[in-house]
This record gives sequence, structure tokens and C-alpha cells, in this order.
Amino acid sequence: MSDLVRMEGIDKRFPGVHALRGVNFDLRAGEVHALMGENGAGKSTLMKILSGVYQPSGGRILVDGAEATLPGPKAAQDLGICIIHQELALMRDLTAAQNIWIGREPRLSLGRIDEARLNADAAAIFADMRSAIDPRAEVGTLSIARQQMVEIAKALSYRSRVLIMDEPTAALTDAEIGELFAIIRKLRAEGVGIVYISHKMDEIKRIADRITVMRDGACVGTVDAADTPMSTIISMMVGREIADETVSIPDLSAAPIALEVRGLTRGRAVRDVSFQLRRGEILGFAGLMGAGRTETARAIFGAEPAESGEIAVGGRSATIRSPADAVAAGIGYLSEDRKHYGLALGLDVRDNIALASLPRFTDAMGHVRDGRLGQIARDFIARLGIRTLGERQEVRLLSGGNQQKVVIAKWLLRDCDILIFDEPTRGIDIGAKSEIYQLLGDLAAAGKAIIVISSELPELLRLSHRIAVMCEGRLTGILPGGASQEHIMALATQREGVSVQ
Amino acid sequence: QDKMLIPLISKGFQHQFWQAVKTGADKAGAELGVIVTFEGPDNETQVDKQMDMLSAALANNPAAIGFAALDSQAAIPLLQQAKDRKIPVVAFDSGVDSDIPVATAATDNLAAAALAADKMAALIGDAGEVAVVAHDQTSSTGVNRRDGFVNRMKEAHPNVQVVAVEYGGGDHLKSTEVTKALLAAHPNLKGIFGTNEGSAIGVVNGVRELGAKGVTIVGYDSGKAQTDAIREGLMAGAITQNPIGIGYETVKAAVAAAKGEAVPAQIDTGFYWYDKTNIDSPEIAAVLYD
Amino acid sequence: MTAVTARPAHAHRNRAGSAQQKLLAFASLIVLVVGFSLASANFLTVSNIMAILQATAVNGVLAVAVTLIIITGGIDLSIGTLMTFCAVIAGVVLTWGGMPLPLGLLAAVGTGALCGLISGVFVARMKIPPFIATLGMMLILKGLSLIVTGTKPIYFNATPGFTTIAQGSLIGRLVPAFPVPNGVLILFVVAALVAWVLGRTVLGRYTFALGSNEEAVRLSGVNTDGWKMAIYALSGAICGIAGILIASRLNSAQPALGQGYELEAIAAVVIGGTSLSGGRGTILGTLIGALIMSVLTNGLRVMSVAPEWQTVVTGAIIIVAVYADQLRRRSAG
Amino acid sequence: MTAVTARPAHAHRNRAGSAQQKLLAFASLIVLVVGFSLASANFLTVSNIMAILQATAVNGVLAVAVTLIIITGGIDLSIGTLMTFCAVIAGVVLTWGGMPLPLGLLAAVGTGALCGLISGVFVARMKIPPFIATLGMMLILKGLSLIVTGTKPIYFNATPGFTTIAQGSLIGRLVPAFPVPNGVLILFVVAALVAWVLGRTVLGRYTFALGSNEEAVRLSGVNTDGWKMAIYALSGAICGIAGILIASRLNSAQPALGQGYELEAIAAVVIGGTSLSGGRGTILGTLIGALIMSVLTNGLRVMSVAPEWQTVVTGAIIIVAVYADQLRRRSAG
Ligand SMILES: Nc1ncnc2c1ncn2[C@@H]1O[C@H](COP(=O)(O)OP(=O)(O)OP(=O)(O)O)[C@@H](O)[C@H]1O
Ligand SMILES: Nc1ncnc2c1ncn2[C@@H]1O[C@H](COP(=O)(O)OP(=O)(O)OP(=O)(O)O)[C@@H](O)[C@H]1O
Ligand SMILES: [Mg+2]
Ligand SMILES: [Mg+2]
Repeated sequence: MSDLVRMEGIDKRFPGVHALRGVNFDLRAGEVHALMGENGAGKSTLMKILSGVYQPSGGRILVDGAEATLPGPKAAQDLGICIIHQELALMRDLTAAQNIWIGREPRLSLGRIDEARLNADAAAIFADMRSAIDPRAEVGTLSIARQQMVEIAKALSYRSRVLIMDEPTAALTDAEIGELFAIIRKLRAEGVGIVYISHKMDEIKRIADRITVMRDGACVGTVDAADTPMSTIISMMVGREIADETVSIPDLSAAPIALEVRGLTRGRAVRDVSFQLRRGEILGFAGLMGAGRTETARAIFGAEPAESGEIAVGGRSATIRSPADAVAAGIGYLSEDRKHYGLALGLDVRDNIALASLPRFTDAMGHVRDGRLGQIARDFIARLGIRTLGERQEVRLLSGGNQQKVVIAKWLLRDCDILIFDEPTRGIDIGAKSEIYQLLGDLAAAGKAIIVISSELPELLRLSHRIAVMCEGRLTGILPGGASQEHIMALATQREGVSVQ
Repeated sequence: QDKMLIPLISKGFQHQFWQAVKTGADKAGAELGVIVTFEGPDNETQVDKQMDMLSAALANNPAAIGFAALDSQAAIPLLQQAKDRKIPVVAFDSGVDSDIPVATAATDNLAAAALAADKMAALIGDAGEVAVVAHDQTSSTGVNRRDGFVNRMKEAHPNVQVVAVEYGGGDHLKSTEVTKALLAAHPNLKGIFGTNEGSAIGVVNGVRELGAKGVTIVGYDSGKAQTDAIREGLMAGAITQNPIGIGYETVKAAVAAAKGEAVPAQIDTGFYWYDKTNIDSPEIAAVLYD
Repeated sequence: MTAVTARPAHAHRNRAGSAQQKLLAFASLIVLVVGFSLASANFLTVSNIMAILQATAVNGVLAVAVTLIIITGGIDLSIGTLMTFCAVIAGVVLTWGGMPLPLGLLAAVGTGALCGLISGVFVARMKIPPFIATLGMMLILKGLSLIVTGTKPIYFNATPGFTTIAQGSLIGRLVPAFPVPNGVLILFVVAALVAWVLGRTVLGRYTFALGSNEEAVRLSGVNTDGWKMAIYALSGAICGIAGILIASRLNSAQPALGQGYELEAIAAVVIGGTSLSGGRGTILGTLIGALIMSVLTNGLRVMSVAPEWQTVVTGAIIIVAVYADQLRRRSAG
Repeated sequence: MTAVTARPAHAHRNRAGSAQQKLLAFASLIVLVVGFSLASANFLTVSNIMAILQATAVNGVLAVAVTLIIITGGIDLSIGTLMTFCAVIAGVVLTWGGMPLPLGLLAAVGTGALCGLISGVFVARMKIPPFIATLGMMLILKGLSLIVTGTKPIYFNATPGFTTIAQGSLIGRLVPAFPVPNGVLILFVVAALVAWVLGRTVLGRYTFALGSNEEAVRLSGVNTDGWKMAIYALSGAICGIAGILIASRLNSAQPALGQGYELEAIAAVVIGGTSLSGGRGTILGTLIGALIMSVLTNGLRVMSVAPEWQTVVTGAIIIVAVYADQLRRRSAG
């Protein structure tokens, strides 16, 4: 079988970083080739080179056996190579359909755009994906998951021969992932070569034909997915075994209530949500895309204050009109959208970690104790394994997973009594993930109250002491930890008409 | 019974010169029992802004209008409109190239600046390098004062060379920096002429800040800083127009024209040289302002 | 309006309200008009309304030009002096060169497009921040106008009909009671055309896209530099039209005029709800912004408010008008 | 200040290269100085250098003030007229009120801080775009200065020593060969203080953070509105210092002056490498930008270039200088 694409001895240097060292990679027509590796291993960089975004410092690229130069994204597109970027590259002020067809608008005379066709075509793609996104919806108003669906739709619209997907499912729930896989299988059958990057092991098992593992910018090896056990791949990635732990649910009946939410309501997104959270407890939030979990968390945190409802912290009723109020009351919230709501990308790692805790490191004169902060930042870098040149590296230059770790470090440093983590492991590699699970467990054991919102059911099951399930803005039920997936799905799809009020 | 409304559309309003015109206009307004309004654009380039002001003034059905044209031609359609509506127009400060204005109350800036040149030449011994710090490169006041000075030097004082003309926009600080650069570029400068209040004060400041000796300064217009500088001997003297008189005569002529009385076509409000010696004389004191 | 926040959570709601929203955007304008009408009987006369419209024409066209640039996330400080330079070139061609009128108009618009293109090259190709690139252009063009003319105005007396371009009234011939000056007509035609370009064409689409996320557009394989240059050239051409209008209005090309006009035009754009951070904006809003500015200045003058108080009141009303708009949007969002 | 500079990708290299980089940032400035020295023997004299420095003082202080605002991602158009208003208030207190000098200075700085705070309230609390809020303030303050003074300058003849604030030379008393005017000394002290605030204090940290991603800062539980108002107030206070400087230089508060100064100050900031989109910038860059501007104007005048050509050349050199800086940065990675 001939190779669709062949990358030989690819080298890439950024100032101070040798990101890729002589990487070989090949992709055949009609296969799903998974690319795996820890955060910062160089996966995105390799694929950006293949899609013309970066120029390699060395090596060559063969497309259909002929050497190709890819001076820009357009050149790659012309060769039929298309990529879904890990960091969403969308125009937030444009609609979903306009985003999908940017650069390839169906035209009428006089440079006019055939808007009707543009929307219809986009709707057709969404329909193919069984996604309910309105093509006319402004992308900036969509949740991060829907934005990811738009990115996928855009990539599909190219009908390219090589489709690169850099963590396309990081923010998706199982239902959408299922639809996506159906599409991938269809494309594979049509002879499209697909590069698939993900940190979700179960997905790799389900979809990949071959797997290439990268580590520290080099290729560790390429194996057949069918006859390689996951544990082998994981040890190829991280150089050690990852213990597969399960949650042990403590008895918290005597623990004081840390947070109580009663009748929280905000528009259609959050409707009459009530629950209690005890100290030392990890409460998972499950639900389908758009179930309203993020909105609930933002309402509790005061990012968009609720219209009605009460919030009590530590037994005392709290008025939360802004995030500042929430943090003062001891509530921290890690957003699902790190790029827009979590990080000041232009600042360095140290300042981002310190962002929520600066007053603690300031003397009476307003002088910031940078030495101390630097020390702390270095500690977190070591503890979370953040791959960076140092604490003064600009965050925007970090790989996606490492950026996520910086946001986590920010909230760990803030040391809130109640922590709400919205998709905390988005884009984080399997090794670091298990460490973060460990960390959350330790925090709970130390008496913190934690809410974890996640679209990955295994993650919720691995972490949660109890699992709250939402559907269409309502809390449809709270299940004990370790509940069955069927049980959760039943509550997650309990639509209003069906539910007994 | 409604009082007559006489709007004056001037070339500016923030500068002291225009404020003095306004003072004279208000005085006449009070004496004659008419309402006087006074308005002008921020700077003398804004010809179209002045047109908008003229339009707004016409909207109020005035009895007559006083107008200091930034550009005569541009105003003709609006002046024609005034004429059609039988609203007399009195030109002030500088004339309007048209037969529409019934009277013109203005200073001959060319002649005034020529007088400044004569005085300057006399003060520096009729020889040497001089420079001009002008307030504007394009407005008629700026151009006429510059040209009046430069041309007079060429014609009557061949040994005096005008080595540079720079523009400070009438801004005190900018004119100061301009002056300092001039002095650096021309170390032999014997005199500098500042063409309006801001320029003249800027020249005084610049010379003082550099501690330059032997530079004769001649100014234009008055204002406290200028009169002080003349008293202290920093400035040799200056030309003053009679802005209060301009304002006063303009309103007077406008009221007369509105009543259908005959008015003189040219009202020369004059200009004067003043220096340490005559600054307190009644004739000069009457035309100075601060 | 900040790129990230304050976006209504729900797209549908956004759209449903948009027609109503646009009507409401007139609110500040209408309040002003009603207020001035009550305050002065001379305000709401036909001739004064025409004067207000005439006063809006030049600033309006400039504001439309700079709206394009602002939507891309840029800024253009050179629009005022470019307008003047185009007027000067028209003068050179018509008065000095004695060429027929259409050639002069073409020269003005062409000069505008060329200068806009040059700014576009600075910004897109040479990656000079728009503020600096156009500040430089502003100074260069200001100087060039003075140099070309020898600092003296060029009059258009030799070109019959030149003044009717802005000052005549086609509409007035048809409806004598409503002599809308041609300048205003031209403003509306230009605005309608640009609104069409923005809303319906590829160029418009990329204008918004560039302002929204230039890198994403580039990654989509679009020749962002080329389109940006095209947008700057179009904007420059519109400044050329403004140059014709002001020259026709003054029957002359005044070489020193122009600086300061950019601020007024940009203010109109921002009052009209276009965000300086790019990605969103409407021509209708810009028109309303420009009208608010001229109604305000004219109204205060007609009320014979002292000029220094005019300044204060103008400043205060601009703030209040935008604040009211802000509140409206927040409640609509 | 190290904390603050535009950061290349690599932290180590960053640190290692940063000294060299700063030297390079001077490059355009040095090229200009060398060029002018060769072109005119009168350029590099002590007295002309002092004149250039003195000419930098007011614009430099204003530029430092507006650097703070620009780093937050905002803009301040009112700095020029605020400067004037502060000078006027100093005049009211000292000349009309006959109060002692320190009280006058305090009044000027306090007025600046208060007006800055008001702009801050407009921007942070009322969510009015900074461009509009400060445009409004610009007009309001312009009018108020005229109203308070009755459009006449207020002289400081009654306050002995007032002119020495900017014009005297402490350094000159110690080193007579090098009579650096106090105004310049004040500029450097203000710049150093603000650089310290930006680089080392919470306020500075939040200034950068707000400009980088305001929403992320808000969601970190920071009272973003409060900090923003504080930054505007600080910037206003610095404008108060500029007001004192200009008043001392002119020995008077000139109520009509000020508009237009904002553009020059903002230009200095942007030439100095601070991005108008916020999040990055340095005070050192701003100082260099301000120096470039005054060297340029002074040098062209000393070379006796015709005024209209001065404008053209200034525009061209600004573009070239920023382009050179752009190239340098790009090659630095
Ligand atoms: N533009 C850049 N400048 C400097 N360093 C960079 C740049 N882009 C990436 N890097 C560095 O290159 C390395 C590889 O990054 P890359 O984004 O390819 O990782 P990744 O394997 O995709 O990781 P993740 O799983 O977290 O997405 C990282 O150390 C990153 O910090
Ligand atoms: N078809 C749709 N198009 C746009 N917005 C929608 C649509 N359906 C629901 N929404 C909005 O999605 C929001 C709820 O999303 P939220 O982010 O809270 O959900 P979530 O449970 O966190 O899911 P996820 O983050 O996985 O999307 C609500 O504001 C709702 O109005
Ligand atoms: Mg990656
Ligand atoms: Mg969510």
C-alpha cells in the first residue's frame, strides 16, 4: 500500500526549544493513524508542519511520493491536507456557517456571497454529524463543545484526502464522540487518511489502525493498534506503568456542608438547581453537551450571576454578584475555556499561576514578592510536570496540555475551600491525568469540597463520590459514586416532557 | 419686542485676540441693545467648520451677521443666501472677496507686518540675520504677516536677511521649541518676529530658556505676557491691532446696516507699534488687552 | 463589546432582537432632535435640517471609510489628510491641468485608493501597527498637500458645475420643499454601497473575519494580506470621495485642512456602536453616529450656547449617548 | 522593568538577550542622532541637547501616563486637555487663591487623579469604550479650562520659584557643564517610578493582566473594575504632573492649549513598542519613543528643512523606525 504522506527526519527548533528531533511519520490512505505522547511531546508541532503552519528546520515531506513544500496553509489545502487545530481557530464574531466556509464562500456575481447556499451546506454537514447547531449562530456565543463541533464540521467540509484531528474530542461528550467516530469510519472507507491525536485511551482503542508514539520530540515507535495492549502504549508514552486506581468513597455523613445551592435559576440554561456539597466530597457533574453544567458553575461563581436562588457557603448564606465575591467566599472556578477565560496568554507562567493569589504575595507597599512567587511557580512546574523553559516563559508558547496545567496550578495556589473544576483534564496526557486525579483526591481528603464537571464518564466515575446529572438546565438526579453508565445516561436524557415533576 | 440678533462668526475664539474682539463686540451689543453671539472654529484651517457655523447662524434669522472669512470664496454660497434673505453681512478682521459685505472692519496685516519689519531693521542696525516664527502657514493672517514682514525686508532692508520661517501653530510651547531649534540652527540670529501672541511668547520663552543674548524680539498682538516682556525689555516691541475696536465697529456697522442706515464700506481700525516708551500712553493702552 | 465577554449567551435571542435593536439605536439621536426642537424654534426648519445634513456629508463619508478599517481591527489616522490630498489632486487635474470634470473625480478617487493601498502595504505586508502606519501617512500626506499646492488653496472656478456636486440638489429639483443637498445623497449612496459590500460580498466577509481572528483566517488558507490591502484601498477610495465633496463644498482644495477630521470620524464610528477591537460594526450605526455628532454641534449653536459650554455639553452628551446605548444592549443581551 | 519587556520565546535567551535587546531598541534613536550630527554642526551642542531634552519633558510625562492606560488595552484621548485643566487649577489655587506653592502642586496632581478616576469610572463601571469615555472627557475638560479661566491665561508671576520647577537646573548647579533642566529630571523620576510600579507592584501586574485578558483576570476573582479605576487615577495624576511642567515652562496656564498633545504622546508610546491592543509595553520604550519624536522635530528644524517637508520626513521616518524595530524583533524570534 502506497503512503499518502511521508514525513522523514523532521526537525523543528523554536528559540530555545528543540521541539522535534528527526521524526519519521507516514500515513496511508484509508487508515486512522493515532499520534500519541505526553503533553509537549511535539504532536501538534509535527502536524502543524504537515499542514503548512510551521516550516520544518530539517527533513522532508513527501505527498503521494513526491516531495512537497508547504509554505502556508493554503499550499497544504491545495494538496488535500486539512487540520483541526487543538487550540480552536475560529472567528468568534462570525456565524458557524461563515466560519466553516471561510475562504471558500459560494459566490454569485459581483463578489456576492450566496448566503443561502452557505447556510444550507453548513446545515447539511451538521445534519451529517447529527449535531443540532444552528448554522446562523454566532460562534462566540457557542459553548466550547459546540465550537469544537464547528471546527470538525469545517474540516469535513474540505473533503480532503488527509485529515488531521488534533484532540478533536477534548470537550465532547460520548454521544458526539460516537457520531464523530461514525463519520471517521465513513471517511476511512472512502480512502481518506486520518491522523488522530487524543489523550483518551479508550478512543484510540476504538478507532485507530496504527499508533505512533512520540516522546520529547522524537518518535518512539509505530505499532499496530489491534495487537498492541494499551499498557504497552502507555509505557511507551510515559516510560512507566500507570496504576489503574478506582475511587474509594469515604463516609461523609458527618462532614459539615460546605456549599448549598437552592433553586438556582438563570434563563433557560440553569433551571431550579439545588444540591449540597460536603467538605471532603468530590461531586461529579454529568450531562450531555449543553446540559447547563458550565452555566450552573458560572452562576455559582458569579461570572454571570443567577436571577434567583440562594447560595450558602459553610452554612451561611452568601451574596455572590461577581467572581471577586465568590473567591472571597472561598469558591474557585476553573473554566472549560482556558484560552478565553482561564489564561492571560501574553503573560508568563509565573504570573498566570499567581493571578488569583497576588494579594497574598504583596507587601504593604504593593510590592510583589517575585522571588517567592518564582519559587512557588517552579514548585508547581515540577509537581504537575509542566513542560516549559521556565517560569518566565510566555504561556501562549506552551503546548495545550501544559497550558491547562498552568490553570490548574493557579487554582491550587489560591487554596479555595470549594473548588469547581470544569473539564479539568481537557487535553492533559494520561500520565498527568492520573496525577491530577490523585491530587484532587488528596485535596478532598484534606477537607476541600470539590465539584468536577466532565464530559468523560470514566473520569467522573474514577473521581466522584457522588454524581449529579443535568439535562436541559435541570438537575435530574444525584447518583452515588460508581453508579452505572446506563443509570447516568438515563438521567442525562430525561427531557422535560418525560420527567415526572 | 425681540432684540436684534447679531452673530459674529470669527476665525477662532480661544485665543486672546479673538476674545478681545468679542469684548468689543459685547460692549457695542450692550450699548446698542442687541444680542451678540460669538463663535469660531478651533483653528484657522477649518474652513468647512466655519461654513457650518455660518449655516447655524443663518438658521436663527439674525438681523445682521459679522463674518471673518477663513476663505472668502468658500463662503460665497452662504453669503449669497444671506443677501437673498436681506441679512446684511459685515466682514471683520480680513476682507471678503465679494461685494456682498456692506462693510469691512479690518486691519491691514501686510502693512502692519511691514511696520514690524521696519522697526526690527532699525533695532538691529539694518543688517544681519533674522527669522520669523509664524502661527500658520496657510491662513490669511499668518500668510500676510509673514509676507508683509519678509517682503518689506527684501525691499527696504537689503542687508537684513530673513534666514528662516518656521511655524509653531500659535501654540506657546511648540513656538518655544521652534525658537530654540532656530537659535541652534542660526547662532548669528539677531532678531526674531513672532506673528501672533502665542508665537511671540514662544519666541520670548525660547530665547530666555537658551539664555541667548543679543536677539531682538518683535511681536504681534498683546496680552499680559507680551506687555510684561516688553516692560522687562525681553521683547523690543510689538504690533498691536485694535481688536476691541474691530469687534465694536463690526457690531455697530451691523446694527446700522440692519436698520437700513448707510455704513462706510471700509472701517480701518488701525494698527500700532508699541514698545517700552509708549506702552502706557493712553492711545496705546486703549488698544492693548490682557 | 470586548471580544470575549458580554456576548449574549444565546445566538437566537441575539438575532430576534436585532431589528428592534437597530430601531433603538436611533433613540439617542431622536432624543437629541426632539430636545433641540423644543429648545429652539429655529432648529427644526427645513433649511436648518438641510444644513445639518450637509454638515454630516463629509464627516459621514470619512466615517464610512474608517468603519471598514476599524472592523478589521485597525485604525486609520490618515483619512483627514488623505481627503485633503485627494481634493488637491482633483484641483491639480482640473484647475491646473484644465482636464474635464470626470477625469478630476477619477484622479481624486484613484489617488485615495492608491494611498489607501500604500497604507495597506505598510500594515499587511510590513506588519507596521496601523496606528503608526497611518500616523506616518497622515503626516506625509499633510506635507505633500502643502508642497503640491505651494500652501495656497486651489480654486475650482474654471470647472463649471464643480460646486453642484456637493451643493446642488437633485432631489430639490424633484421635490422643491425638500432640497436635500447632493453631498448628502452621495453620502447615502456610498453608505448603502459599503453596507452592501460588508454584508453581502466576500470582501465584507473577510473584513469582519480579519477583525475577529486574523490568525484563524490565515490558517484557513485565505490570503489575509491581500484582502487587507484591498480593504485599505477601498477605504482610501472612499476618502477620495470625501475629498471631492469637501472641495466642491468649499469650491477649493484647502491644503492645510484635514488633520483632526480623523478623530471626529472615528468618534462617529464608535458612537455608532462599532468596536475598536474589530470584528463587529455596522454602517447604519456609523451614519447614526455621524448624525448624532452634527445634530449636537448644530443644535448647540442654534441654541446660541457659548462655545466653551458647547464643548463641555458635547463631551457630556457623547458619553451619555454611548452609555445609554450600552445599557440598552446589556438589557437586550 | 525586565519583567515588562516584549518577551521573545525563550526565557533563558530572553534574559541573556535582554540587555542586548534594549541596546538595540535605541538603534533608531542613535541612527537619528548620528545622522543629524553629521548633517548639521549645530545639532550636537550642549545647549541644543538640553533643548531637545526639555522638549521631551512634557510629551514624555504624558506618554508615560498614557502608557499605563494603553497597557490595559485602553486609550486616553483626554491627557492633553487634562494636563491643561490641571495647570489651570494650579493657577486658580496659586495665583487667584494666593496659596503656597506645595498646595498648588497638590491641587494639580489631585485634580489629575480625580479626573482620571472619573474616566476610570466611565470605562470600568459604566463600560463605556475608553475611546468614547476619554473623548468626552477631552471635550469636557477643554471647555472647563476655558470657562474657569474666562479664556484668559493665568500667570504665575505671584508665585516665586514657579518657573524653576521645569526650567531651573539642579544638576546644572552641581555639574555646570551639563545643565539638565529640572523638567527632564522630573520626567526621569516619574518614568522610573512608573516603571517600578509596572514591574514590581500588584498594580503593575494587574495592568498587564487586564490588557492581556481582562475576562480571565475577572474570573480569577480579581476586582478588575477597582484596579482599572486605580490605574486611570494614577495616569491622571501623572497628567497633573505634566500640567505643572507645562505651566512652569510657560509661567502660565494657557487654557486653549492641550488638544493634539494626546496624539503625540500616544505616538511616542507606540513607537516605543507598546502595543495598542494591550498586555505589553515598557516605560523605557516610551521614553525612547518620546525622544525619537523630539530629536526628529528638532533635528529637521536645525537642518532648516522647509516646514512642509519636515512633516513629510517626520511621517516617513516614524514609519521606517517602527519597521526597523519590527524587523529586529522578528529576527530576534
Ligand atoms: N511557537 C513556539 N515557540 C516556542 N516553543 C514552542 C512553540 N510551539 C510549541 N513549542 C514547544 O514545543 C513543544 C512541543 O509542543 P506541542 O504543542 O507540539 O506539544 P503536544 O505534543 O501537542 O502537546 P499537548 O498534548 O499538550 O498538546 C512544547 O515544549 C512547546 O512548549
Ligand atoms: N443549539 C444550540 N445552539 C446554541 N446554544 C445552545 C444550543 N442548545 C443549547 N445551547 C446553550 O448552551 C448553554 C448550556 O451550555 P453549558 O455550556 O452550560 O453546558 P454544559 O453542560 O457545560 O455542556 P458543554 O460544556 O459540554 O457544552 C445554554 O446557554 C444553552 O442556551
Ligand atoms: Mg498539542
Ligand atoms: Mg461545559
